[in-house]
Amino acid sequence: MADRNNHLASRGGERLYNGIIKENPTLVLILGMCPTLAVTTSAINGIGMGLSTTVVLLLSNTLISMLRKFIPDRVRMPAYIVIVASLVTVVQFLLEAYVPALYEALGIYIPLIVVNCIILGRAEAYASKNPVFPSAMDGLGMGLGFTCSLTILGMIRELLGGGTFLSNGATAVFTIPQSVYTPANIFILAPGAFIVLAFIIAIRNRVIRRNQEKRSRENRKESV
Amino acid sequence: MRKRTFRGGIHPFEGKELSREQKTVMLPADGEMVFPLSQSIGAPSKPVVAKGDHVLRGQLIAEPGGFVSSAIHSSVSGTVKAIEPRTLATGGKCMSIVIENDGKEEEAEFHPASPESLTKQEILQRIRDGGVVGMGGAGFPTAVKLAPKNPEKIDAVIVNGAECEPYLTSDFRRMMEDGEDLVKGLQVILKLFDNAKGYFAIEDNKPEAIAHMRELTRDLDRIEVVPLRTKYPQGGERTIIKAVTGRELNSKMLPADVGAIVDNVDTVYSIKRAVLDGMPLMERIITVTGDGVKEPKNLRVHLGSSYASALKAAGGAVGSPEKYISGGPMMGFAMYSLDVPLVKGSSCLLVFAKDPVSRLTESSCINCCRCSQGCPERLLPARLADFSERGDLAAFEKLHGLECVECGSCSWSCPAKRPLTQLIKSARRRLLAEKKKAAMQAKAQAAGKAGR
Amino acid sequence: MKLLVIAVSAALVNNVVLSRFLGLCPFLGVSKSTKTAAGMGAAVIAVVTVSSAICSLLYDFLLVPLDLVYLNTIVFILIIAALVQFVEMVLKKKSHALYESLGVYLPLITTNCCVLGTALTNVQDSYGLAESVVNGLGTSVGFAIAIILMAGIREKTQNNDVPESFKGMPIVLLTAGLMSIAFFGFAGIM
Amino acid sequence: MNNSIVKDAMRLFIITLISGIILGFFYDLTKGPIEAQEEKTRTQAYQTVLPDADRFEMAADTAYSSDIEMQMQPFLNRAGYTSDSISGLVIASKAGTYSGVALTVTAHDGYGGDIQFSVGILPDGTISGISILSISETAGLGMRAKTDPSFLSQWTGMKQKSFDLVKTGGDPAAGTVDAISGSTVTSRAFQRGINAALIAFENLQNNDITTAGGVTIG
Amino acid sequence: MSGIIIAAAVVGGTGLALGLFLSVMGKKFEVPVDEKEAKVRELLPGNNCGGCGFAGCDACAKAIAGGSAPVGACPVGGEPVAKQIAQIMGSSAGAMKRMTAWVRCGGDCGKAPAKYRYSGVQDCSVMPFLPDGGPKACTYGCLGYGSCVKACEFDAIHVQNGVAAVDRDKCRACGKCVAACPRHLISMVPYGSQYVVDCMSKDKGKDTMALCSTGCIGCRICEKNCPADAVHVNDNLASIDYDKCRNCGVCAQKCPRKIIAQRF
Amino acid sequence: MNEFNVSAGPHFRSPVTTGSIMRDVLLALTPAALFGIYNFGVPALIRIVVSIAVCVLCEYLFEKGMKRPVTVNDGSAAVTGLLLAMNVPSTLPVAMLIAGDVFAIIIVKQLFGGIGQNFMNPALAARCFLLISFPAAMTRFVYNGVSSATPLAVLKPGADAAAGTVSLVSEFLGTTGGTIGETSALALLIGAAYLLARKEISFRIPAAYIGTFAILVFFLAPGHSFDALYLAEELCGGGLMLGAFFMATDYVTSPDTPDGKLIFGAMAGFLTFIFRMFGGSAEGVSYAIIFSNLLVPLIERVTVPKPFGYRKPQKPDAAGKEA
Ligand SMILES: Cc1cc2nc3c(=O)[nH]c(=O)nc-3n(C[C@H](O)[C@H](O)[C@H](O)COP(=O)(O)O)c2cc1C
Ligand SMILES: Cc1cc2nc3c(=O)[nH]c(=O)nc-3n(C[C@H](O)[C@H](O)[C@H](O)COP(=O)(O)O)c2cc1C
Ligand SMILES: Cc1cc2nc3c(=O)[nH]c(=O)nc-3n(C[C@H](O)[C@H](O)[C@H](O)COP(=O)(O)O)c2cc1C
Ligand SMILES: Cc1cc2nc3c(=O)[nH]c(=O)nc-3n(C[C@H](O)[C@H](O)[C@H](O)CO)c2cc1C
Ligand code: SF4
Ligand code: SF4
Ligand code: SF4
Ligand code: SF4
Ligand code: FES
Repeated sequence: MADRNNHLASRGGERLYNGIIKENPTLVLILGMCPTLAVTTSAINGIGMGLSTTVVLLLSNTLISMLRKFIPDRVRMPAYIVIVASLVTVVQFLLEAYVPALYEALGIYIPLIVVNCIILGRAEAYASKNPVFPSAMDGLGMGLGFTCSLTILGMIRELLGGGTFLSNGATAVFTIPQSVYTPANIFILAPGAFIVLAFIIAIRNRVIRRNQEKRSRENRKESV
Repeated sequence: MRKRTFRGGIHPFEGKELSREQKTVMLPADGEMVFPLSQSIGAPSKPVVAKGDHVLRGQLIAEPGGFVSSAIHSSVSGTVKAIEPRTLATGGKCMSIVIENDGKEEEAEFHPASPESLTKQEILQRIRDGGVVGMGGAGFPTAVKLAPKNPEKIDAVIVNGAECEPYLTSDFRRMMEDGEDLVKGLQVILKLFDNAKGYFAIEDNKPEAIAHMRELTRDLDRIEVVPLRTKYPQGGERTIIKAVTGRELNSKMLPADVGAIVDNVDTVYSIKRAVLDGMPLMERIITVTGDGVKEPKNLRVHLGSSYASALKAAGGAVGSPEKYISGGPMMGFAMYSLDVPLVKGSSCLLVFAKDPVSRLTESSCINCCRCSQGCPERLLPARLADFSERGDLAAFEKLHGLECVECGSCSWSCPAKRPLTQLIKSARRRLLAEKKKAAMQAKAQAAGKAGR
Repeated sequence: MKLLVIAVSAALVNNVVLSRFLGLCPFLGVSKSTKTAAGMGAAVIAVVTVSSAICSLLYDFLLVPLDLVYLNTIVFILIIAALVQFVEMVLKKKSHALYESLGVYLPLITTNCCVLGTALTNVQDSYGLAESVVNGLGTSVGFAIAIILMAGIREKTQNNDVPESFKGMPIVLLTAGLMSIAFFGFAGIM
Repeated sequence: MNNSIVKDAMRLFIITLISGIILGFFYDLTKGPIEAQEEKTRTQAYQTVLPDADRFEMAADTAYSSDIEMQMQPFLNRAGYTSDSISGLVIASKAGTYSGVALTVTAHDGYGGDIQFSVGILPDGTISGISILSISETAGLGMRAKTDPSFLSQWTGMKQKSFDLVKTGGDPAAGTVDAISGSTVTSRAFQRGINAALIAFENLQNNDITTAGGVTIG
Repeated sequence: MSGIIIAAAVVGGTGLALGLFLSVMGKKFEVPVDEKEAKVRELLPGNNCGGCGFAGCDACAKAIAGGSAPVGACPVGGEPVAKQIAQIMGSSAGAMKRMTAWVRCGGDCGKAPAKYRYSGVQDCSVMPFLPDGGPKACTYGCLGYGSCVKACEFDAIHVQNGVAAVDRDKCRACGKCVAACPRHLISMVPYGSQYVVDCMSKDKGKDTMALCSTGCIGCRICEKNCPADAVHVNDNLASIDYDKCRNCGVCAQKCPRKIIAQRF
Repeated sequence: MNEFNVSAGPHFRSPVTTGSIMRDVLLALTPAALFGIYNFGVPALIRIVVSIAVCVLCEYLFEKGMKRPVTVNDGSAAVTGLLLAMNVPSTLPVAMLIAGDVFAIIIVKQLFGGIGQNFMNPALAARCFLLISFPAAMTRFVYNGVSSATPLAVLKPGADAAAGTVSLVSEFLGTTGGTIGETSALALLIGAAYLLARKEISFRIPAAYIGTFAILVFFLAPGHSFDALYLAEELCGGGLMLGAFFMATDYVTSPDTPDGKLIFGAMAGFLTFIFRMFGGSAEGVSYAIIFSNLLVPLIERVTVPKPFGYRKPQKPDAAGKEA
């Protein structure tokens, strides 16, 4: 029993690692680009979007995994879409009722979580074939990976384009004075989103390659 | 008067003044003479002598190996030393007849004829027997070229005196020194084409030659001298036809398709000699020039002599030159050895003391379009070279890469110093080889099917 | 006139991809060659225009009367998914040529934000049927323009000496960024 | 064969049915809070533009509550403000006495579409505050109208028949206000919208408008 | 409460209608699909994201099944999916022996000189059009400009000291380099083979000696000594028949030119 | 091995190099740059020097860092630097200008592979980057110590009449407000004439560009159709001359076919007309050119010239088949 729990836990951990680092949906799989680029004008927005998506992912993966035997193959796409769309709508209600500021900021991208490729992608690729717990962890991992990327992206764009750090629109953790740095608007506009994301992915590529080279160098040394 | 020309082209440094005033001198034959069996397009010639045979100057030593092929004659008297592969100026090896020159210059018997007495058939036969091939470049057997399917449709016989390659002066010298023979040669050709006019097409950087040829043809109404704008590659077959007749042709067509025949000056001279004097092709003019040569000269050489002997006759090299080129600087090929024979198509030995090309560094294409502006074929060399580099032969063909005449204008023009011509040439050759292979396979398949 | 303004605005001024950030996944993923890009563009034009019309009708004549506008997301996405699947099936069966050139892109479209996004903006901006269709058409033409231009540039730059870490997606994103700068020229056109 | 079709369809139906139920349930659940939220934002806006008032009411006459836009548009059009409309009127009172109005203005000539804001006007025509309800200008440009308070605060406390826009060196007390640099379009939308509100205010003053609570303008 | 019921009715109704509609239409417009393709398609995630560069999962499956895309084409499915697909795809190819590419030339810069200094396009593919087929004196040997290196997608072949050499462990035997080499120097040998004749020169022994200090001179010593009758000399060149070779190494010991040697 | 060098033909090359071309372009830009310095004083000089220096330095550092051949000697980075400086107001804070230079060289040019491989004009992309990033600073024009509207802002349809008036003569000479290098049509035309005479640029792009723009303005300018004076003012105003002769003609980012050049020029002219007449700002040249840059791959694809002697691919005639 303990063994089984251990196994489950390690599998869950592996799923988390997979989602956040190894197959980070934004940086590696290049999925769900629309919300990624659209809402990350500030770190707070990024976190909000990321967490909303995470909730949906977690629940949709769980539900779909639970229902995987029930859902007929031929209509599985519509079925998944219905489930995801319902979850999204519920999240939308909740945000509107309890976090209206975020609801305003995320705008049309909340309903668009439905078509976020990550969600349906994970549903098909993982949840529809795996038991509930790993599926949930997979959703959570992917969601957190998504959240991390969005937060970083939002932070950089906010800093470069608005001169603030973790601002919620009115107050910020700190603000660079205009006399020191004039924010370059472009970074909170569309071109800046593309450019900053390009650099983040490039840096990640570089780090990963460096690591791989180092590892293979070590391997070679060992084998000699 | 507006000079006739074509669109595109370039204006490279001419370098002709080095040798243009040098009267041709005879280079005496000495040592062993080498006669490669492939001196023209088409099948290799078949030797008719064997090792140890004694041969006379002007004696047939190899006969045509097929319809498109040519006869080869010894240019000296002596003994056949060997029939073995020898390196050519182009670098490859070729089966060759090696004759030890006995220095006696014993001549075979030649049979002169008067133009009136000959029929068309006899003229062509004499050209064929004389081993005449195109001496302006590709070396196409002249007798074949002069027997198109529709001789009555030919209305322009163009003597190519453009000599657009920089440094070369052999055609100029030929026109200045043997103008009368050239007129006679052209008249012989015109006998073959009843509806044709003859043209001497000469670039306007050779005004003396234009004036001289005008003088000689003043009273002949079937012959006209056409001055051309000086521009490389004005002397290319397609470009000269365009300049003289205004007609364009592509790589899939022959000049005869647009009613034209083009022959090099030296070829026309050889035709005269073969038809009227009964002398086969044994000699030609070659320019030995360049800043690496002590005394640039125009030499009348026995075919089969070596490039080394020609260089020696021009006073030898200055210091140790870096580059030796057979032909002009644009289309000639660099050599790695001078112990190679002069053949019917050899027009020039160009020696550069310094090789600027090897010091160039290539950089990225800046899309300046100088290459396409210079291209006489109106191609897009930059893109073609790109396809070549990527090995994308399909795209290469789609953008008309096969139309390239490998003239080198694009490489010359390129400010980024990209080796465009080399890339295009290699892709073109690869593509042609592939097509040939495919055609042969198709043929074999068809044959196999028929057999079954 | 108003329709023209809507169309131009949707296609160029507020280009779906480059300034409204919708439909990015196919824009980045299926723009390797102009041929596939053109196919994708055409497929999106067809689906977005038709689904705009259907969703607009449904909204005005079903959801609004029943006071169920909050169900728009789920209803729209169901309609779109079914529409796409249906069109695909029909094409596959009836016209193989058309399926090869258009149909293969259809499955990609369900999860293309640009379709649902357009349907939702149509109701958000309270467009009627005609306006919705025109907006859908403009939006999708804008998508097609963007993806075809992107594919052209990608084909041209595919052999560039891009730094190793920027190979692949980063350089595509940079291209998109520069394209989006260029589209700013249309900003403010009325 | 047909059986399986029906089975598939039935299962899909069950899923959608349950979804529908859940959605309806959550809608009911959150309807209250959402409305409360909306109400709260609205009163907050009124509160910011009319800080002294303690009560906000609609006019009793529907012509001045739900149909206010139709009522006011002719006046605005006559004055040349065709791209603005007055889409809401709230009458404020303090301790039962009339203490100003809050007008909701929709400016249709913003850079990124409609801009909605409410303008608080004291009974003597002084502008007591402006608060943005919805805006979709370009971040960093037109959006500075919202993020940079110094722009809208130019109007607060000013009493003028109308305001003009200048690039720099404006003096609100003399009826000129500075535009946001680089965002003339947005600035003009606000300036014209506020002028429109002042025109509407003038016209309201001439009518006897009363709220259910008995507060009367004028 | 009635709100909930209406909502449920509308959504459920839509779902029911669409479900029936799609199921019926699916039957009506059914088209047969390629079995392998269907199996591959089954394994793909199916979210049609286009991340693979194809127009959706169907197109990707088609490409994989048709062999024009690698089994790992789908970035979403990642490794696990790739493995499963490989099983499907490999069911026919599984029995094959592992091969590796091998460059049959040992004439590196120190052993086989050049006949001239060359400048121009640095690629083997243009060499056939240069004087005597390129600067290397031996007209059979490796030119060292690395057309094969450019062709290899797996970074498995590199030019070292003027001659290309394959990294056996990286090579996937795709054959791209074989096709790229204008001198036809690269051939496929069994992964386990230890002895290879590193020469392709058909020149006579005397000529080869003049051009290269290691090339095969066709002396037949290996042929005579091979206990398995695996080495034969044809056209002045020794070649090993790998079906017969037992990796005993006698030929390598005896070769006077050391052109047969233990390479692994 | 002997001492001979071997290479494929041709065995000599034209003396023109990338560097010599870029030097010609720099020379051709000199009159307008000098006039800009005369017009706007030391601040303009500082910006020109800084911009060139930063561009060259960026190129050098990047190429060193990436272990690539250093190409600063070819002068293309200097051209970019000079053109960018000429495209900003003399009041632009130097730090912003530097940001623009870095953007131009690193992001637009080097990340795409360096010279010859960028698909968008680096100087113009950087100018648009600055326009979007720092709209206020990029549109603050000071002339003779007073902040003033550019001629184009005055000419823009719907502009306030109070903004001022335009004098064609001062526009032509360049004694007006504007960016450092754009004001003097005369100085730009002198440089353009030099480039055309040296055959460094082809007339096609500028002719198609200016021609299309002029025709559209003459016939369709809102409120000013058939107004020759207005047309002349529009032609001399803003960056049109600078753009048409020096920036739309950038080899790298314009089509490589003769017909393509015409289409490209016409497209840029059309877009300039649209942006100037109906757009959000008075100027439109920069956006018009970089948008046209996006179209280049498609234009190049459809305008491949017919080769010499081209015949429609029919059944090849009998003679052709043999050959
Ligand atoms: C296979 C082949 C067949 C040819 N047949 C004829 C021909 O029948 N008539 C003719 O006038 N030229 C013929 N030519 C000659 C070419 O058109 C051309 O004159 C020759 O290649 C020399 O060209 P160049 O010296 O410009 O390179 C033929 C060439 C080739 C390669
Ligand atoms: C680019 C190019 C340039 C040429 N220049 C000359 C030239 O200057 N003079 C010449 O006689 N032939 C020149 N030729 C060869 C001619 O095309 C043509 O083959 C020749 O004039 C035919 O005569 P022939 O068969 O007597 O050699 C050139 C060929 C090419 C492809
Ligand atoms: C991408 C972009 C977004 C813009 N957004 C706004 C905006 O939100 N509000 C605005 O007034 N001007 C905006 N502008 C600027 C206008 O186009 C126009 O240049 C400006 O309003 C003129 O004002 P100025 O005279 O203060 O420079 C934007 C410009 C661009 C390029
Ligand atoms: C005629 C000509 C025009 C040029 N125009 C520009 C230009 O507008 N902007 C620029 O950054 N570089 C320009 N350059 C320099 C260079 O070509 C440019 O930086 C390339 O885009 C770099 O790859 C020009 C060069 C030439 C020869
Ligand atoms: S070598 Fe070929 S491509 Fe180059 S200019 Fe000559 S014909 Fe044109
Ligand atoms: S001449 Fe050279 S740089 Fe110019 S376009 Fe051609 S290849 Fe490119
Ligand atoms: S190209 Fe293929 S066969 Fe050749 S080395 Fe690389 S992986 Fe092996
Ligand atoms: S093996 Fe062939 S392709 Fe590879 S470097 Fe040698 S010659 Fe070139
Ligand atoms: S998230 Fe918008 S298309 Fe994928």
